[in-house]
This record gives sequence, C-alpha cells and structure tokens, in this order.
Amino acid sequence: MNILRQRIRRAAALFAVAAGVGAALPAAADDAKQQYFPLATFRVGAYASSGIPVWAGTIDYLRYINEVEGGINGVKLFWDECETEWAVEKGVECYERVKGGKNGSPVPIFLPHGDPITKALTEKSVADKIPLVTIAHGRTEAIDGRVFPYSFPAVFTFWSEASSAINFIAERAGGKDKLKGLKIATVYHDSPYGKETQTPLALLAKTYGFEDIQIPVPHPGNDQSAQWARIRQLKPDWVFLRGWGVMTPVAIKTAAKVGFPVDRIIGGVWSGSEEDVRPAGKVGKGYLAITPFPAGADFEILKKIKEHIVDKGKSDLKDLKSFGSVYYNSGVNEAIIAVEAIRTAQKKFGARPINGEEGQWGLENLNLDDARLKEIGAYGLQQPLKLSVRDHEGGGAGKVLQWDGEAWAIVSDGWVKSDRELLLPLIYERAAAYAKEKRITPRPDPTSN
Amino acid sequence: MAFLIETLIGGLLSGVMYALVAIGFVLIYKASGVFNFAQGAMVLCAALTFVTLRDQGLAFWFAALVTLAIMVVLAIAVERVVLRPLMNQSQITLFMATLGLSFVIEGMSQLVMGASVHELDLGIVDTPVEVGPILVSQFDLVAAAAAGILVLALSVFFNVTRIGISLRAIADDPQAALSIGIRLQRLWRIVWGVAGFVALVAGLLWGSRQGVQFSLTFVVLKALPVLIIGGFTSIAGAIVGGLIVGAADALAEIYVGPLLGGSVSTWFVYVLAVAFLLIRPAGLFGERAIERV
Amino acid sequence: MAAAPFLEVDDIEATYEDVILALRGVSLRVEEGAIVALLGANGAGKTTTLKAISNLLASERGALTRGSVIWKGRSTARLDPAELVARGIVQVLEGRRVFPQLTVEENLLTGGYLRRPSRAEVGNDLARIYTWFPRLKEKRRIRAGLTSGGEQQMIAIGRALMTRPTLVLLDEPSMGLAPIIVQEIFEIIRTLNEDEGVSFLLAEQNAALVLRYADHAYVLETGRLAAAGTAADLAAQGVEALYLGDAPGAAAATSSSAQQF
Amino acid sequence: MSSAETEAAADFVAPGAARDWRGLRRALPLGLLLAVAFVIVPLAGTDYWFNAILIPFLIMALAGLGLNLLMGYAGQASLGTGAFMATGAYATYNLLLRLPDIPLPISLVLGGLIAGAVGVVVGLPSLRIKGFYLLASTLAAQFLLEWIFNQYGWFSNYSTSSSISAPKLAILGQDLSSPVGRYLMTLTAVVAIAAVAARLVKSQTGRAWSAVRDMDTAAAVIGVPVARSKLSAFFVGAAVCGVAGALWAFAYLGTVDARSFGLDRSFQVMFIIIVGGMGSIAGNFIGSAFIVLLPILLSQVSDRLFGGTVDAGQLANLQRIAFGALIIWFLIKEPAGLAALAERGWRRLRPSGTAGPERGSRPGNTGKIF
Amino acid sequence: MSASSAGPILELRDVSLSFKGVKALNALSFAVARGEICALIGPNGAGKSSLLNIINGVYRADEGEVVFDGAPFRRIRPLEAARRGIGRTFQHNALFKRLSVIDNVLAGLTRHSRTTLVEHAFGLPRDLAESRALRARAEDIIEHLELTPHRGTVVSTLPYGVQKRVDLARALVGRPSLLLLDEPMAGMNQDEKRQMSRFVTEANAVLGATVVLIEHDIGVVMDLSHHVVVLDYGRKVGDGTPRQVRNDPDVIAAYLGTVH
Repeated sequence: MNILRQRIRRAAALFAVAAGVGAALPAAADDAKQQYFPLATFRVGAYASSGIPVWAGTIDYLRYINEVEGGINGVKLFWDECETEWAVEKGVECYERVKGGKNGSPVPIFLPHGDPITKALTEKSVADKIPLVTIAHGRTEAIDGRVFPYSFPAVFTFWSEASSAINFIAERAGGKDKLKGLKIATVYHDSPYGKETQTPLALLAKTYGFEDIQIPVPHPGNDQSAQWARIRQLKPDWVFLRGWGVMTPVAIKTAAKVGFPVDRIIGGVWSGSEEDVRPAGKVGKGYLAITPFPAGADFEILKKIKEHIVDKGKSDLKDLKSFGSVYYNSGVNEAIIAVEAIRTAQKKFGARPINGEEGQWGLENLNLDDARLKEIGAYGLQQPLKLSVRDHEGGGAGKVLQWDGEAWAIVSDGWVKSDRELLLPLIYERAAAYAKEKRITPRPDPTSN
Repeated sequence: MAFLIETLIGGLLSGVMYALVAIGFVLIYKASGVFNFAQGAMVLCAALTFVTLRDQGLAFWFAALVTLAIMVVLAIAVERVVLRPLMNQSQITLFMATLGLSFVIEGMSQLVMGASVHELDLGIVDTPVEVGPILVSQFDLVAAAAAGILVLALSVFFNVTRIGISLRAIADDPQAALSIGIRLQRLWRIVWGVAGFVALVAGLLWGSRQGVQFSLTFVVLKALPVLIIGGFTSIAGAIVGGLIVGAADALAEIYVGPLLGGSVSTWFVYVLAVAFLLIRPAGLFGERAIERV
Repeated sequence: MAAAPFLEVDDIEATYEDVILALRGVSLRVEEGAIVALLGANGAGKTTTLKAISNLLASERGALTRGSVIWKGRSTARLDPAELVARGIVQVLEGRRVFPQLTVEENLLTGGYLRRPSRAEVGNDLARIYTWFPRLKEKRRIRAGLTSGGEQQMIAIGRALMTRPTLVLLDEPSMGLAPIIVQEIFEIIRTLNEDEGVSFLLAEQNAALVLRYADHAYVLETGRLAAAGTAADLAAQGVEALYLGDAPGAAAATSSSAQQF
Repeated sequence: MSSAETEAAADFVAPGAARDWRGLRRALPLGLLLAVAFVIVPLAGTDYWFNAILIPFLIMALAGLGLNLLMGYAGQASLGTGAFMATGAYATYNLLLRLPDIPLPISLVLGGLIAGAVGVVVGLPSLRIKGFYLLASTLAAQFLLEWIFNQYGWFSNYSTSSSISAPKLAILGQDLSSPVGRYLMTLTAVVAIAAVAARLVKSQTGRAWSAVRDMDTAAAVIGVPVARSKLSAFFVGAAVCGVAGALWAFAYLGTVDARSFGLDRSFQVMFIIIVGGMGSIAGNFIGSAFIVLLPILLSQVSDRLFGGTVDAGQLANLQRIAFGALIIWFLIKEPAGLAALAERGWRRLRPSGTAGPERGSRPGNTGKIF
Repeated sequence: MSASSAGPILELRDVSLSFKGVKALNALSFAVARGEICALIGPNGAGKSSLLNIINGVYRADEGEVVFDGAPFRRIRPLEAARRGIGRTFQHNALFKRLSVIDNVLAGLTRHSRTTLVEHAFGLPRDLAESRALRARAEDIIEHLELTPHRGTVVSTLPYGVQKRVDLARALVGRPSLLLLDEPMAGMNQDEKRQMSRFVTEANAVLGATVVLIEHDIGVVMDLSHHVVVLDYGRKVGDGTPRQVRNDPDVIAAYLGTVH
C-alpha cells in the first residue's frame, strides 16, 4: 500500500504539472464575457469517419457566427475540444471536465453526440442543470420535458424516423391506405439504438396493416450474408435499414449480392450519409435514406460559410469533399439550434454568456419558423422547429435522399412528417413509467392550463 | 432445401474470408509464439495504405508493392522494438504488448492517412450468379479463390523453400533451430512480413467488401473462433476452422436466431468453438503437448 | 597436433536468471582434430559449458558473467549462435531435439541453410550424410518425430554436420539409447573425426565409454573443474571413482544416463 | 502470529499486525492513506475529480482485483470480465427493482454473488483447457452474456433502450447520490473487498490458487483440489467483478446498457492487472491509475500544450499512439508489472530493511502465467 | 490402515504404458513392502518417472493395475491418490515458484484443511485456529529439514539443492504412507546428498513412510535402500536386495552392455 500512496503522490504530481502547464498559458482575459461552448468530439476510434465532418460542420458554423456576425448579439463563442472516441466513460469524463464552464463562462448547452453517452448523462445533466441537445439520437421518451427537463432529443427522434420512413413508403405507394398488405422489413443494428424503433413500428404496422419484419444485425455488422439471405427468402417490398458505422455499406453490398433492389432500401438517419454509401461503391446507386439533415451545399447558410470560412482556409474540414455532406450539414444544424437557443435565452436574460438553466429556457422557447430559418439562411436545411416543455422534439420530419452514385439528391416531397399524434400518447406513457421507476415528480407545464 | 444450400454456400465462402485473417495469426503464433492481436490493426494499416496510394493515382500493382514494402518495414520495426526486448517473456505479456502495438499502428495509420472511409474497388464484379435455384456471389467466389491461392502459395512456401522449412523448424523447437544456425530474429522479421502480406490480402478483400475504415480491425473477432477450432498452429486448421465457423454462423443466424428472437452470430460460433475445445482441447489440428513431471 | 589454439575456454562463470550460479571458473581447450570428453554427473555443468561455448545461454535467460571463450584466436562474446555456426562450431543439444513435424530430410536440410548452398551442394551434403547414416536414407520422407531414439540422435548429428562444422559440441549422445545404438553412434563419431577431421567436444556421463574414444577429458563437479588429463591417464586413474561411485553433482540441468557400478 | 508472517501479510492490515512493531510501521502509511481517502479527499475533492477520475479509478481497480484473483493468483486467464461486470450490474438492478426492501449494500453483495455463480459456469471449461484456449473460451461467455442482457427485455425491465439505470442510492436513509456520496460508497466497497481479498490470498484458499497457477499437476499430486480451486477462483473473481460492474452502473455512470461491459472493458481490465502486476493487490490500483488516468492526463497535457495549434484529430491520434507505446514500454521495462517496479523503488528508498529477504527477492519474471 | 497391512503396501501387476506407439512400460510387475525404502534404477528413458506417474494418477496405465494399500486401481486421480496417502516429489522442479518456502509447505497441507472459503475470507475463528495448527505442522517439517533460514524466501530464488529439500518438505508435511521421490538428489554435491539421504532415512524410520525413489547414484542407492528394482526400456531386469541386484548377471548385462 505504500506503493499505492507513492503512486498516487506521483500521479498527483503529474497532474500538478499538467495543471501548471495549463496555468502557465495566459487565460483569455475577457473569457467571462464570451460564451463557452465545449465540444465533446470523436476524431479517433471506430466512428471517427463520421465524427470528423460532424464537428467540422459545428465548428465552421460557430466560427461563422464569431467572425461574420460578431458573435451572438455581440457575445462571441469559444470552445475546447475533448476527445471521447465515442466511448461512454470518456464522454462522461469530458462532460465532467467542462461542465463547470471556463474562466467564469458557463456551459449553455452540451452536445453528447452519441446514444450511450447521452444515456449516461441524462441524470447528471439534471443535477448540473445543463441541457443536452441530442438531434436524431437519445431517448425518445425524453420528448416529455416534464420528466426529462434537460434532455432535448430535438428535431427527429428514432420513433419519428421510423414513422416518417413508413410515410415515405406510403407516399411512394400512393397513400397510407396502400400500406395494407405490404411487407416492410427492418434490418437493424442489434443494440439499444437499433431496437428503439421496434415499438413504434409494431404500432404503425397494426394501424396501417403492413407486415412488420425485424431482422437484427450484430455489431459491428461486417458480415450480413445470413440476414440478406433471409431477406431474399422473405421478399419484403421495402427494407428500412437502421445501421451504424460499417454496417450500412456492408448491407448495401450484400443486398446487391442477393439481388435485392437497392432503391427499395430506405436508410435511417445513421445509415444515410456519404460515408455510409460511398464505400459500397457502384451498387449503392439508387439507395434511399431519410434524414433531418439534407445534404447539399446550395443552402444559403452553406454558401455563406463557404465564402467566409472555407474559402478563407479557416474551415475545420481537411477533406473539402465533405463540405455540404449529410454529416457536415448535421453539424451545422446542431450548431444552428444551439446558437438560436442561446439567442432566444439572451432575449430574456440579456446579451451575455448564459448558463445551462437559461439555456434550457432558451431551448424550451425556441421557435424556428420558416421566416427565421430564411433569415439564418437555413431554410430547407433545417425544418421548422418549435420546442416546449411538453415537446422537446419539435419537428419530427425528415427528407428522403437518394444516392446517384456521386451525391445525394432530395427525392421526397419536402419534409416527410411523422405520425406524431399517433405516437405521442405512447411516448408520454413511457415517460410516465420512467418517472415512476425513478420516483421523479414531473414538473408542471407552465404553458398548459 | 435450395435455401439451405445457398445459405451454406454463402457461409462457407464467408468462412474462407475469416480463415484469411486467421492465417495471419497462425503464421506469427507458429513462428514466434506470439498471439498477435495487432493483426487486425495490420489489416487496417495495409488496406488504408493501399487505398491512400491508389487515391494518389498509383497503379494497382505499384500501390500493392509499396504497401507491401511498408508492411515489411513495420515487421522489422516490430521485431526490433517489441519482440526482441520481450524475448523470453510470458505469452500473456507478449499478447498485451501486441494490444499496445495495435493502438500504435491504428494511431499511426490514421494520423498519416486520416480516418475517413474509403471505397476500395478491386474491379471484381459483384452481381450474383444463379446456379439453378441457388444464388452465389461472384465476389465471394473470387475472394475464396484468392484465399485458396494464398493458402496454396503459403503451403508451397512452407514445404519447399528454405525459409519456409526453417520457419517450421522454429515452430517445432526454437532452441534447436538456434543451435544449428537458423537466425531466429531474421526469420521473425520475415514471418511478420509474410503476415503483413496476408494482412494486405485480407485488407483488400475485406476492404472492398465493407469499405476501408477503422472497423476493419474488428475482423479479428471473427478470426478468433476459427483459431480455437482449427488450433493456433495449423494453417490447414485455419482453413477448416474458417469453413466450419462460416457455415455454422450462417446456418445459426437463419435457423437458431429466430428461435431465440435475435441475431446470434456474435456468440454462436464462440460457443461452438468452446464445445469443440471441450472435445479437442488443442483445436482440431493443434498438437497437444504431453505434460512431463 | 599444432600448438595453434583451436578452442580455448578460460575461467568462465555462468548464471541463470541472474541467480543460479551454474559454472564457477571452468577452463578447457580443444585442439584441432581432437575428441575431447567433458565428464560429470547429472547437473555438473556440462550442458551449461557447451551452451556457454555455443552462445546458446542467452536463449535460456542465462549469461556468461566472467571469463572468455576464444575460438580460433577470437573471442566469441559478441557472436550470435548463427555466426558461430557459420564459423564452424555447432552444438547437438542434449535430448536430440529433432524437429518432430519435419521429415527426416527436411531436418537435415535445415542444417544446411545458413550457408545458402546451391542445390548441387545440398545434394552432395545430403548424400554424404546418408553414407554415414544409411538408416536415415530409408526414412528420409518420414516425420522425424516418428523415428526411434537412435535414429533421432543420428538425425541430430547429421543435421549438425550439414552446417559443415569443424567442431561439434555433442551433449549426452548416449542418453536414453540402448548400448548397442550408443556404440554405433560413437563409431560414427570416430569415423567422422578420422576421415573428415571434425573435432568433437563430448559431454557424457558414461565415462568408461567415452574415454575409449576421446583423446583428452575434463571432469566437472558442481560447476567446477575436478580433474583433467588425457583419456588414457584418467581411465587408468579410474575416473569413475572420481565422480561416479559416490558422485557429486550440481545445478539445474536435467540429464542422466546409465551409471557404472 | 510471528513477525515474519505479519510481514508476509504486509499488503493489508491483518488483525494483530498492530501489535507488531514492524507491522505497525507497515500499517501506518496504509492507515494514513485510508484517512486521506475517507476524510481529506471528500472535503477537498471537486465534482470533476469524483465523477470523472476517482470513482472510475476505484471501480476499475476493483474490477482489476477481481480479475487478478482469478488470473494473477489462480492463473486462470479470462476475457470474460466485462460479462461478469454486466452480470453484477443487471443482477443488482433487478434485485433493487424487484425486491425494493433489501438495503442497497446487501443487493450489491447479492448481485456480486450471482455474478460469482455465473463465473463458476463460465469457468467450467477451465477444468479441461488452459492458456490461450481458455482465454478464448471465456470470450464465448463474454459475447453470450452481453447478448442475453441486450436481447431479453426482462433484464432491463423492458426499458425501450435495454439500458438499466440507477435507483435512488441511499443507505440507511442517507442519500448517496451526490458525487461525494457515490465516491464514499465506492471507496467503502473497494476497501472492504480489497481487505477481504488480501486475507483470502494469504489463506489456505489463496495458497491453493497459487499452487494451481504455478504448477497444476504438482498441485493435484500433493493434494490440492485443483478443480475446486479453479472454480472457487472463478467464483470469487467474478463476484468481485460483479460488484465492480454494479458500481460502474450505479455509482459511476448512472445508466448503462450491456455494451458498456463489452470486450473492450475486458481488455481494459486485463491491461490493468498486467501493467499493474499480476498477483499483487496494490498492483490493481497502480494499473487502474495507469489505464484510467493516463489517457486523461495525456489529453489534458496535450490540450494545454498544443490545443488550438495542432489539429484536434491528429492530437487524438497522437495520444492513442503514446498510450500504446507506453504500454509496450512498461511491459519491456517491467514485465512483472508496475507494482514490482514500485516495490523495488520503495526498497531502494528504504534500504534499512523493513523488507526482509523474502520480500526483497521476488523474482523478476513473476508475470509469467502461461 | 486397512486390513491388508500385512501385505505389500504397493503392488504393480502387469502395468503397461505407451506414448504414441512407443512402449514406455512393458508388463511391469513388482511389489513394495510396507516400511521399506525401494529404489528404482535404470537408464534415462527406462520409464521410471512414468511409473511414478501411474502410481499417483498423473498417467493412466494402458494395461494392468496398481494395488495400493489393498485397493486395486488402474486409473486414480492425482488428488485421490494424495488423499489416500501417496506423497510425491518431482524430478524437475515442480515447486510453486512464486510462493515462499512456508507457503509451499503449507500448500502440501491443503488436504488436511477443513475450513471453507468463507471462513478464509473473513478470518473466522475456525480458520484462525486451523491455520495456527497447520502452520505449526509446517514449521515443524521446515525445522526438521533444516530449511528454517529459508522459510520466508520465494522458492524460485533458492539454490537447486534447497529447492529439492523444499519439495521433500512439501510432500512430507502431509504425512504420506507412501512417498514417491523422483531423483531427490539430482544436481546435489556430496554433502547435500548425504544430508538428503539422512532426511529420507528419517522420513522412513521416524515418520513411517514407505519410500519409492528413483536415483542414479548407485552408491547412494546401495546405502539407502532395502530393495532395488532395475528397469531397462520399460522392462524389469532386476528385483531384489541391493546385494542381489549388484550381482545379478541380467542387470550387469543390461547396464554395462558391451561397454565394459
């Protein structure tokens, strides 16, 4: 045990050195007047290929706000990066490291950007009063802000994703009544994330009368011959592909191998990026994907970012091919929502760095209507979004993209809405069950009554 | 019935791909007693290097040669920096060192070549061929053929060439090999180099199947049960083990999975492998040492 | 015999794993063309001495901590085993240690690789080995692990001869072999010595046997030199009495052999 | 109790040790350390230190202890650590959920025991196979258990995400959900278990384990029940890992799903004991410090030194390389683990011999297991 | 002891064993009388160690049976053999190399322990009492075999001769009725051999263990043993008192062969 003591002493000394190094660097004197916005990035590890463009999108937008718009109402943003490798405990460590703010500037919003990390932070964030914005991931029942005050699965939950995908199939089939009798197979990543859509799909299948087939693919999914052999046997009309990482290209390739038409596969949000399709090569042509982050560099705001950031060599992106990609745009989207929430909060609390509690208010009063989206230049890139205490999701629609071998083209008729009215009661029920299990008293909704 | 056969064939063809990765392990384990967990990282490194070179516009063969050269340099470095200082250490220590090594290789590869996903097109057509009612993937056939040629080449190498016979000698008795002037360390470098070559082939085939990205390192997980079944020291075992694992995996996914309500392939072949082990404690082809006391 | 020093071992001390002292101040010399015997009981340090000469100690976490080994006027301290083999010293390990999975012929071939010989040379060398050990020719395609103990000893010696050595260090050639086979092997050793001029340093427990073939002999006892002299002198003194009748022994080596009454 | 024996039991306080003068000298630093850990740290620590450093450090050291008992003391290599941790976490969760009247500490212990029982089943192949083959066979358990917890909703009370989350942490009405509370709860569990483990390895059970590890044939021949020893090691090791898993889920993360206890976790724990030192109790803490703290340290140092100037992705890659290289470097430098290194350093610092010859002469290759 | 205490403590009947087709033991039969010291001699590879391995269950005989203490068996588990009172030392060092001398000896007492894991874990009174008792027994043997100065030392760092003594202590501490010693004096110098011979004699005379030992040093064998069995390539070529064996022409032929 002496050894242990000695060891700890040594470790402490090392940390002291590290801290000393930190202290030696001059702290920006006016940090306290700027808005801290820490980023828990993942640039190495298994998911680095998606992380890199995502964070580039976020950082480029933040830089754009700082350099072109002079900050949010004059409050500039500054950030640290902390590498998580998409691993839970590293994510938690990063969160703990940054949650106290920096040099007096508090954390308004935290982007965990990973389903497992989000779950690990759900309760901590309540204790610390730091809102987590988790676009297109996180717990679906966190839509109910009365039970999950600091979780914001904004824009597009997995349930909405499933419902929108079904509605797109209906659109193609010529109406929801045409869903009856269709066979729709869901090929999913066998993980909590992948299984999350089982419940809504079962409900939707019951409602619309299609046949719901669930086919799991074990992590990481680099061999799917058996799954697609089954698809060939079952002959579904559509396949809804909910992959993650390498699973998607392998699925597309294997589908081609067994002769399943690729244009009958609709990928989910995390199966719908260039990084997912490109490795599949030629056979990926015609593949569909539903996403809240439409790809493309033609949106106003992307043009501005290109002009002021990318072309000036200030972009975080090293491989400019990714500019305007789904992941890049998702990063931009997240940053837009965070910035707009801060802006909203500033309206109430003043043009100064805001803290997490104020950030929560900003988010719950966020209203991005078409007019505001046009002002930002994000019309078409970001769907109209109105959040409230009862509704931390807001949008619930996606666009369907089709891969032409080189790039994505939007093929849906605008935003494909989900059947939120149908799903919400079930979601609230689940939130209530969670509250009961955790003995949480839901907070009252100030806007009702 | 046709479906069963089709599944079986598909499984067997996948099995060849697993065997390909397993062979890399067998080579190194045989010659130096190291269970090289960095094999997955080597696969990634080889594929990533190759793709990056191709993206730079190098011709296929030239890129392959340069990659091979890099793998050989890596092998030499590993022997010098890791194996030699750890000579005579326990196998578990060496195993852990290769885990550390895999961090280094992964980090280096991505540091130099980035973490983006690359497409790797080997120009192999991937439309299915119908043989009667049975659908067979052309790509898998080509991959299996490539693996077959590799195994053939390796067995010629091991049975005919000077280096190959020396390597088998080392596997049998390193000290005796040393005593008659076989240069252990040089042969280690060679065998790691050969394992690098195998990693390149595996990397190319797997990479063109799933794209070149970090998750290539996970193919190791499929190779482990192959090794358990086939034994750590037998190339023939790796092939047979690969076929068994591939077939069992595919059949289990179709016929066992639905019974249990989920995908079983993460564990099924491992459980199968343990069952094999209980019957043959040193794998199908592994030699069991008699304990002398 | 010329006075030119062939192999000179001077006052060596060896340890295993930095703890176990296996040799304490052993000195010996082998003249060119001689057969020298190294006698001693089980664990007296014979094997360690041979491995100290062939530089194989390192592979067992052993080390030479004092003294020097001079081969043809040069210290061997910095040479690795392969370089020593290239310079003409080869060791046949105790317990034969053939490569069991390799065929008899492949076993022999491994001995030739260091020189990177041409195909013709290899053929010649093999032919010569087969003339000395005709039995091996019959079994050339059989896996060495399946041959008898005597044949394995022949394989081991043949394999060593494939390196074209000038000095063979032979560790316990009689171990575990029937007397008739032992005699056959020793006859071959004598032939090799006389016809090919190969020198031998033989570690043996069977003193009576080996002294009939050797020119000189050294006797080890618990890692020290206990006696030395010409084979004839030692045989006359009744060397058995020196260490066998109530024999001392030492250290971690594991061999043993037939004992004399 | 003789003085030499006390000394042999030196890693932890043994009853009666204090009577002995030398024992006292050994016990004193440990007592001080515990006092600091229990009194000073809770007063001085920040949330960050508790939540991100101390709690995971302690829990991983505990998991290391579990594996060390199994692998370092009993010689049974296992990569099933993650599965044992998952079993402990899910078992404790279900006990708390379904039998809410049982107090938390008892649920933790019961959860550990259930993990131990699973460990015994996982250990059955060890009666036939050893070495890498055994190591590989434990992977079957690792993957199978991970799958079961993910697959069958019952284990997670049919939560949508198959994840389990911490109940209210309270002992005797004392709320422990604050960072300090969770730290103290973890620390108490770790210290208590480590004390029991220290006893155990010096007992007849521990001797039987070491006998099986060092030479199982000889062990059987002299009358050590080899099969029972192996299985008891699997039981105890898995139980300790199980408690670690439950703490990981409830005291550290709050919410986990089975993937938190995947193969990576198993490897991480194995790193801890190999880097720290197999067959050493203190080694687990050293190894855990290395594995848990080093990456954080690397990331903090490099952020401070290069943050903003070097590309963040490259920096992350460099950290990974540095981490891998350090592992190799330490293995080369001290294959018996940092505990042995530290022990040597300690002796050098205090040459006047609290350490008798028996502790002084531990051989260098103690890391060998197969 | 069983009813058969008048008969031989150990009897081998037509025991055969082969490894991969090579016969290590060939229809071997002999008996060891209660209370004697019996030496097995023969060249290396004669099958002596294999024989001991069959007697205490490490190997299984292909044919024939072993009768120990009146109970016949062909295959016995090593643990069961130990329980019945067969102790054993090893030719190559088979000590628990990371444990100290006292711990090695204490491990030899495992089968005399009656306490459970739980008692060990929490240091319950029964465990404390028992470990005191066991420790006393171990200390006794250690003192007896003059290992006291080494009692706390990790065995792998001890000189070879001392390790051999630890091996003997570990076997003796369990009070075996039959003690199998595999080359207990290999690698020892004259003094050590004399000392070891004394210990073996004492184990036999004082502790009452029947001893079967393998030894190459004929001088030692002749002084020490009451009974000598000569093996050669798996066969028995001689069996009798030292004097008888010394003068047996078959033994002389098999051993000295054509050499002399």
